[in-house]
Amino acid sequence: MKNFFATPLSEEDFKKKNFCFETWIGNCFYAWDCGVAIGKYLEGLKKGKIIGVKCPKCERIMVPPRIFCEWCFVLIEDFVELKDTGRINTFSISYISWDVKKLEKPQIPAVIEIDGASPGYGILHLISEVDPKEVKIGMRVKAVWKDEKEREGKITDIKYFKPY
Amino acid sequence: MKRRVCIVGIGMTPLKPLSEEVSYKEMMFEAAVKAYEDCGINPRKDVDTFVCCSEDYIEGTSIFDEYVPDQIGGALKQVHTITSDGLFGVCAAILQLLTEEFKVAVVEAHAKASNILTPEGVHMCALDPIYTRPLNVNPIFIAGLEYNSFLFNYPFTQTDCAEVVVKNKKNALKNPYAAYGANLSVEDVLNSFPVAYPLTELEVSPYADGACVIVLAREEVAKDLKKKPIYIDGFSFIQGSPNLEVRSWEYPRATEEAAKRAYKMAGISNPNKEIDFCEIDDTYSYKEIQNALALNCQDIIINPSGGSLGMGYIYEGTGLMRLIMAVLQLRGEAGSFQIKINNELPKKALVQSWRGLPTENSCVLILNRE
Amino acid sequence: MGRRVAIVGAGMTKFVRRAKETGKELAFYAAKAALDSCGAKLRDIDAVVLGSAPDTFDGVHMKGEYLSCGAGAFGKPYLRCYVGGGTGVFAVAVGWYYIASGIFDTCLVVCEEKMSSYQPHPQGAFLTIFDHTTERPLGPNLLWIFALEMQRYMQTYGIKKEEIALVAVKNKKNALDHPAAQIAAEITVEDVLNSEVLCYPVQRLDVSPVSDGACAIVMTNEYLARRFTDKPVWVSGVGWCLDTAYWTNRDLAYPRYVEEAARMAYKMAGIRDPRREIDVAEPYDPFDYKELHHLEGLMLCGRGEAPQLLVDGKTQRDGELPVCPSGGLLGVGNPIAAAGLMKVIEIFWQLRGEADKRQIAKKAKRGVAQAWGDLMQVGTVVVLEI
Amino acid sequence: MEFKVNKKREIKHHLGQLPVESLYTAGIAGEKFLLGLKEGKFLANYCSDCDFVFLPPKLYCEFCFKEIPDEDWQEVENKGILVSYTFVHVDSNGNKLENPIIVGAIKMADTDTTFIHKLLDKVEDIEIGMLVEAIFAPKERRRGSINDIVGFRKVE
Repeated sequence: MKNFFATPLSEEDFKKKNFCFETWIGNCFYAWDCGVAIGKYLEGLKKGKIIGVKCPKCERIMVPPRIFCEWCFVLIEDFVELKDTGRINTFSISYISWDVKKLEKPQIPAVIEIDGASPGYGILHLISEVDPKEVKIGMRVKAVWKDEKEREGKITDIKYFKPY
Repeated sequence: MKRRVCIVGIGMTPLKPLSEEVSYKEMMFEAAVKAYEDCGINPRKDVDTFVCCSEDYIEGTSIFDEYVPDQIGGALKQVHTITSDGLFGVCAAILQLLTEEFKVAVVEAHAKASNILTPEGVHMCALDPIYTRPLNVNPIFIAGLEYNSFLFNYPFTQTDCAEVVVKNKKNALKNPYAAYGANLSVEDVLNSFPVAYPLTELEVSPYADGACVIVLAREEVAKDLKKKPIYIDGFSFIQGSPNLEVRSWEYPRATEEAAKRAYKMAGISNPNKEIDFCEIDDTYSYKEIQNALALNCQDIIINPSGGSLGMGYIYEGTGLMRLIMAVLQLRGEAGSFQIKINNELPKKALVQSWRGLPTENSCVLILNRE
Repeated sequence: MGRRVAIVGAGMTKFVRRAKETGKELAFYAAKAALDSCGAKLRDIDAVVLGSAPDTFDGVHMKGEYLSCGAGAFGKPYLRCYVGGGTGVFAVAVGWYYIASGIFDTCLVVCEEKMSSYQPHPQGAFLTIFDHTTERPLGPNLLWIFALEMQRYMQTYGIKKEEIALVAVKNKKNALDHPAAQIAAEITVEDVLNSEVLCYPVQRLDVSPVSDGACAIVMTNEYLARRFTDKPVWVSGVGWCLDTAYWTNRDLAYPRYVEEAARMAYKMAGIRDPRREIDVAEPYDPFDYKELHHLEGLMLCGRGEAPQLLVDGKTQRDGELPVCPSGGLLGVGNPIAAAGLMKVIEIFWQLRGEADKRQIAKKAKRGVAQAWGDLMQVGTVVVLEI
Repeated sequence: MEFKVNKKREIKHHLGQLPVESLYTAGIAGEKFLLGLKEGKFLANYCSDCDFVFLPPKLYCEFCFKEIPDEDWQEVENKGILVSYTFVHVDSNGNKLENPIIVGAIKMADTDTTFIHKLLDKVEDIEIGMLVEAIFAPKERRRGSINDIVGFRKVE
């Protein structure tokens, strides 16, 4: 004889809070050290450049940068400047935000293979200035940068990529 | 244990209060490279399984195990996380090696404690959300209650506990991997800020950054590697209760149970005579005395490395750092802080760790040079 | 091959959207049900394994410690293992190494997840699975990565949305026969295609729900197994594999990490030709296309061929290779780690002929359960046989 | 190993948080207990197999996994012995406190557990072994929470 316990509460119950409960808002803040590789990457973004690295052994050119090749397990010291153009590897059209709120205007996240990096090496970013229906895998795109004065060394220094 | 497992490689970064020159990945990479060089293996070819020890809230990343494989040579290989102190991770690796499906295992643990801007806020989230957290008291109160109960029920004084701090910080002065070596007096300790009476500020292990990686192998593989293997004669890990109302306040009963089992496995009946030194948990001053009592090893050298009071507390890496320090001693590689027993290198060591507040658990390893 | 390891008992809670029980109480219900199912007492258990996914769901830091008493770990050796969504199946691998090591004779494996604690919506917890510096500032939603992977999969092999929707139809229907199911339903392909587009090509009915629940199993060595049951189910292979964290550097069209994990498990189980030697499969299906993707990774069909198996009805309960006879995550629910273990339990019940209305038509001797997790990165596989 | 790469950088950190907002149900046993507190009562329960009384009560005995039946719930007296205490001089954000928060571990009458709560007495009056009782919040302010108890005070 199998038993399957659990006492379901409805959305209504949760709204009315007709049960004993406690709430808590976590106070969890961090300042993550960027280190060598991501530090260089962010510095590059501030200057309007996308920086990658080249493995001395397999010669793969990778982005985002890292100081090790995960396949050869060797130290990487060779930072290379990549282009700010690329092609769409895959994309989506998102109608909800990260916390599941409806978006007025859909976002188009995509993996963009960066020109100058080895084939298949891409980064996550957004596509804009395009009708969502027109977006295709393989489409060529170019970074749209924030004004130099507004750039602060973050991934958002690239506003988005747009077809060109 | 009939089949034997050994520690064949160690790698670590010196502990520091800050480590802003490198990211956590780069810190892990440095420790991993050192460990693989130490035993002369290539992780891409020679390692069969990897265990990483980390907790999401400490990293500030959910499902943190995503971010561990690349920098330790584990990409597209057998990697998993044990959310516990590194010493528990070592137990997970030993169990895997004993199945005979694996020959070489790697265990990693690290901390970027300096990256947590709100360590208390993070720690609060570990308290029971219904019975304890709503009281909104800093979790250090649990240490205060334990300490006070210990002093009340056992023949030790606060001065005895302060002496632990003096000893460990002094030992740490000789240890190049330690971040918090100091020459203090008992009065300095007793007169420091009273965090949670009777516990004072200097009796709490200060946070540090650092990464530790160790390589374990089955005996038959270990023989062919670069360094003399250190054998694991016994191991045990025991969970107590997460509920404060059921917790044992005055005595670390999980340590006693873990020790009992590890001694049995290692065939040790009189630890004070048979073990040469130990590296044990000293997150708080009184913990070292409590744990030594429960381990029944009060008469031997305790924490020659300086413990976490002297070296720094690196969250899940703390126990793994204790183990690495013990391996250095057994190999005779401890240099400026090397201990000798009757002019000879120590032969047997005990390592023990605890996961910190509010948990009740313990892990014990018995190491043997022969 | 080392020592043989058996599963002798299993139990689970009902999967619900919001449970009144605490996480500990859910874990207890499942653990107790597993012990009762084979007449075991807690004192018969040597060691305990807990599987649970992100701490932010339950909202408790060091959640493994918090849940330990509900998993029956007091005074016992206890570890919490963690490989994201792959945890549920991986916990069985930890149970396997506990026992195959020869150190422990019996163990209890418990998986729990209480997602409803996270406010206002559990999906928000997934923001923080992305890289804090290079990705999180873009405000990613969990569905992004699935949508990106689904798009890549569809494009590479020319797969149609209609074919993928059939998975949701099959699994939600299968779940009608599962007494613990949260969102079992009789739906059509049109219902899926007409449901709200969340993150193109992912639509509402392509997605499994958020859930609270727990599952547990009892494992023993081969000598003790028959003390607890007449029908032990053997864990003949376990496998796991974690791919690189740089997910934007990988081709998402094929889950090579699942293949690596499967190869490890098959090798251990002595399986050479999985298509012929496996009778029933429970691949991980948090999204409908994932079932197909994982069937390919498990090498139960060629790359891009899984949709045809489905269209031909071969993966129905009366088909050649029944897939997700339980109803999967899409139908039974998805309390992350518990959902993975639910799949192992389903294979356990199927092999013992105890799946009641869900019992598959063919006589099954060997089955495989698989889970997946992290940033489309980890594969965990368990092969069971009777 | 040495890094030859230039470590001098202008960008050192990336700031962020783990946004976690949670709503925790008190659970099956917890709700019963907290509703008891709301009435000013301490409800405990008893595992007859382990001969152990839990306060707060549990759905199950964590030592033997017996599901504790309703008939083994009982009210216990609002009276207990202080088994340990501490004066906490830092708040939950790590800031120093001028007036410490006093926390006690209290063994309530006829229970085998230590109940954790704040103590309301003066620092100098507190000693291990003293008899204490819970002071409840005014009835209208109670909502079924551990904070329905304001704290514990020495019984004269």
